[in-house]
Amino acid sequence: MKKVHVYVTLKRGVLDPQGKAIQKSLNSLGYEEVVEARVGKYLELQVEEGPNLMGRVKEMCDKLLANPVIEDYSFEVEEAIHS
Amino acid sequence: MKKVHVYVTLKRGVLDPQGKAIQKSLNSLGYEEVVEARVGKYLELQVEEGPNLMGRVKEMCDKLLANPVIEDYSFEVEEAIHS
Amino acid sequence: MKFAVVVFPGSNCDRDMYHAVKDVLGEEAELVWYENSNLSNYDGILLPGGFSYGDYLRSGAVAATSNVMEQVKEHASLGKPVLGVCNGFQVLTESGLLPGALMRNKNLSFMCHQEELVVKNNETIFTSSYSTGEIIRFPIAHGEGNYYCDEETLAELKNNNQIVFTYKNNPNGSVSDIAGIVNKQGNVLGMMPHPERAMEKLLGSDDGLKLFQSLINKVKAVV
Amino acid sequence: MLQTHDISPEQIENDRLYQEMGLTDQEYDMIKRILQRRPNFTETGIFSVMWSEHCSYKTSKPLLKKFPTKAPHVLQGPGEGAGIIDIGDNQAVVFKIESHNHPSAVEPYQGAATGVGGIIRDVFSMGARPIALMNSLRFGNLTSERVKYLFSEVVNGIAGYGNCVGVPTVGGEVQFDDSYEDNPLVNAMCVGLINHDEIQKGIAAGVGNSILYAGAPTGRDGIHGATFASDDLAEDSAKDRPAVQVGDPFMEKLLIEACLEVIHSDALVGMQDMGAAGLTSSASEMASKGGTGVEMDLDRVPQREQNMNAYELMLSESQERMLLVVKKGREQEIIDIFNKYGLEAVNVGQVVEEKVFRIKQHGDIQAEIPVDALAEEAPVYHMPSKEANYYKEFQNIQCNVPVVENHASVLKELLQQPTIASKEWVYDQYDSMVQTNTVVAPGSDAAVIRIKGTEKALAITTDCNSRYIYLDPETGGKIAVAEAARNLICSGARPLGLTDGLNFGNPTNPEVFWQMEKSVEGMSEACKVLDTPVISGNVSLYNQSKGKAIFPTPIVGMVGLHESVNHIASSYFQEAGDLIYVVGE
Ligand SMILES: Nc1ncnc2c1ncn2[C@@H]1O[C@H](COP(=O)(O)OP(=O)(O)O)[C@@H](O)[C@H]1O
Repeated sequence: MKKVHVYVTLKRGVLDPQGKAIQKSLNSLGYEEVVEARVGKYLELQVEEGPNLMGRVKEMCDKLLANPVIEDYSFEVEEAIHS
Repeated sequence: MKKVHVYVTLKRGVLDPQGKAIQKSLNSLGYEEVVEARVGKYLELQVEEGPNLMGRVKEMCDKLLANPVIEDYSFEVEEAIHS
Repeated sequence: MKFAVVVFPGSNCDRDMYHAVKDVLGEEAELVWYENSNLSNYDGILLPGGFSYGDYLRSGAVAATSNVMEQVKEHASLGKPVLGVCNGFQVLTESGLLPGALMRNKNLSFMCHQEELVVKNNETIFTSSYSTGEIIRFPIAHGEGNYYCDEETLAELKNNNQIVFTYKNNPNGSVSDIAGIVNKQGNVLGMMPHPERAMEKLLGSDDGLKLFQSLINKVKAVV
Repeated sequence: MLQTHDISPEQIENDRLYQEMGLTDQEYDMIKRILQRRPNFTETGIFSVMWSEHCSYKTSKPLLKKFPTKAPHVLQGPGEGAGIIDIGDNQAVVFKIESHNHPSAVEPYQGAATGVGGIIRDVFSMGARPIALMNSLRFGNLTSERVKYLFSEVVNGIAGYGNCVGVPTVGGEVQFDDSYEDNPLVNAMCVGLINHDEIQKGIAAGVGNSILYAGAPTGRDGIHGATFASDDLAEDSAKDRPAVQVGDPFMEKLLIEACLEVIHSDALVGMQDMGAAGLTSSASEMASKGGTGVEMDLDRVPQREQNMNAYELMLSESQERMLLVVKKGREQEIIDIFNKYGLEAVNVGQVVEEKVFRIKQHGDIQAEIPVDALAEEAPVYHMPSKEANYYKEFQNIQCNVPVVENHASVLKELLQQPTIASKEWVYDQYDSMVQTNTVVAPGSDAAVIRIKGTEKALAITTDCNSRYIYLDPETGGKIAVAEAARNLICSGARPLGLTDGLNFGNPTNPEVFWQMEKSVEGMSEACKVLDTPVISGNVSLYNQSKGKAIFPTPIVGMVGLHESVNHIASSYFQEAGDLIYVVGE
């Protein structure tokens, strides 16, 4: 069993009102040092081992997990702690 | 300037309907090897350097970025590429 | 004219769409469950609003990967009409039948009320009964209706006259006030506002009648 | 996992562990007498939830008896998932209100969302299609950050759930007062439409019939009984056992469609949702109503987490679950319908003749309790009642009529009060139009929903001015009912009946109990005069904020009938030149 971490973020240039709202809230809570916040998705997948893991995860991202019109993604594979 | 990555995940045991739906849909796309998916939030903060960065980010998580009743969080600090 | 209203798990405006074409307009219509469906015998396909698959991950994303969408693409490629409303629009962009993407409303809230729209293009099979520039009132009800596309795509939409409806007072932050677009061929329309909720004066507006009537007249003229 | 098996019945008695589950010494003794032995850990938990106020109404029952509940047009009064009123042409309207106050104070989004989910299940478990939602909300003043957060997240949660399941939220009310500072009120009401011949009841009839579990698997959600302070009782620390349930509106939407398809099968005998106290209350109540017993095997219950023990499975409040009784041999027909919607449905037990509630796991009997002891024979308390001191004081206050000098500025000040100001920010976030029946959307005195295929429409309102009730519970109670009726009449409808959401402080405080008693008497009186019987309701007690009880808040949710859609009136000025009349005293 492998654990895969997938990070999906909005493309640079795409407005992120949610990030903006979070930045403002942090500022008004007194965390003035936060000059930007961007919000994305974080997915943890438990994947059974098999051939071409990396390639298949990439496919999953392209087909479903990220929308290429507005999003970028990256991922990393980790040995699951309990296998 | 520092870049901080914050990961907010649902606590173990908390129902994750989104994760379940994503797992099912990956399975039905032919990625049967995915046995679990859990969805969380990923935030990228640009933070001006100052004293006690780690402590302050932890506070931001406790106060705003995560709801301790159902969520856990972790974060890491990186040198921003363009500072 | 015979419509298929495709029902995904979580669709919730399916019966409203059915009511609009069947009960209000008296056309033939069927609710078609997304699995094991055969869409080849219908004149028009309606993708209703709602929350297919709970809108988990991204609105419309999971529905866009389902098998029935292959048939919708096939139907569209034959030049037959496809209308996606709200979640249906999101399914159309996610599946690549229409360009762009629908993002969270700029105020981050779901919003539901009547909006005024401008008919930008009355030369489509969906809008021939309106006049260009006509102001109509449709309800909106969405949390992710903020239409986004890059500059290049926008220029293309404009050049090809693909922008069909715009908002008079842009409620959600959409690029160029876009409320609805067609594909290049003009037979696939996606829009966030709900024409099927604007079919009876009793409920506040019947400006949606002309949209379906345009379509029905067109199809009947061909048959 | 809780190591409950290590806790012996002797230990429960000697260490009075039952108290931590909310049972008194007397109640524990009653249980011993009923079982003629000491209850084990699971059984103690089962009794504690069934004898809680939430399930047994042990302190409010004597008061609820005062409500008029019968009328020729009432098809189903209090007692089932929701009440039912005839509206002619073989149609009926089903409705109920429910509170989710305490969960919303902890996790406002999920608390409010699951409140909406629960009340919708109460309605479709009767066989009705949910056609409208309302909500009644109370918060502290909008000056504190915490209150603003609670307010916006509660509204978000209601929107998140209601919009996704596709039931329009057509109205409600919001008021702000310090007495709700730490204890917001979140009451949700659902209205459904049904044909007479489709009415289902939560009943386990027919010895040998199967018990089907349908919907979401069970997790360790909302197991309140397990709040042991002592660490050695738990393997995992408490933080891993979320007391808050998370809702899945997508699953609920599928459940609605599946259950409304299932009711057309004559293989179905009874159906009930698993609400508070989940599997325990649904199964035992169905058996009690059926005059039967049930036997369930927990090994067959779908489980979301590993190593769940009987106590956890029986007390879990996981959402989006239903329990069905199905004719023996015809289970597969029903299972197939759920499967079509991608839902799990599993045979978990059967109806037995012996009136027993028998729970097995891993081949052992984990609980064996006479069914009626759980549902019908729960203790009932007549609490002492004492006229509140403040009431006497207020009676002696001199009336003071304020002198208004600048009417315009006073009006503006009033309109700035959050309680009076426009609630558009709230209701714009709700899909109030899905199902295309909403004739009068939020923003008017009552919402109006037409009934497709007929000339009829339904008007719905929720009302309660808790300040009036605080000042004079009896008169205030009358006013609450009368206001609701007026709101319906203004829209052109004839009031049919109501559901009530009784939200009060700690009933062991005689002054609080007096507030309950008097307001129920006032409401009952008004119900009789107006011929609007109470057909369902909900009780939420122990609502305290900063050690003080909230204002007594018995919310009235009333439904009325328009015989013709041509007789619907909205509360706006329509056209310049129209005349304005003031009617009444
Ligand atoms: N929580 C809510 N959910 C939906 N609609 C609401 C809510 N609160 C208020 N509204 C709507 O806002 C309008 C005004 O509410 P309110 O100020 O309570 O009016 P009134 O005092 O006339 O009862 C009503 O139409 C009501 O249905």
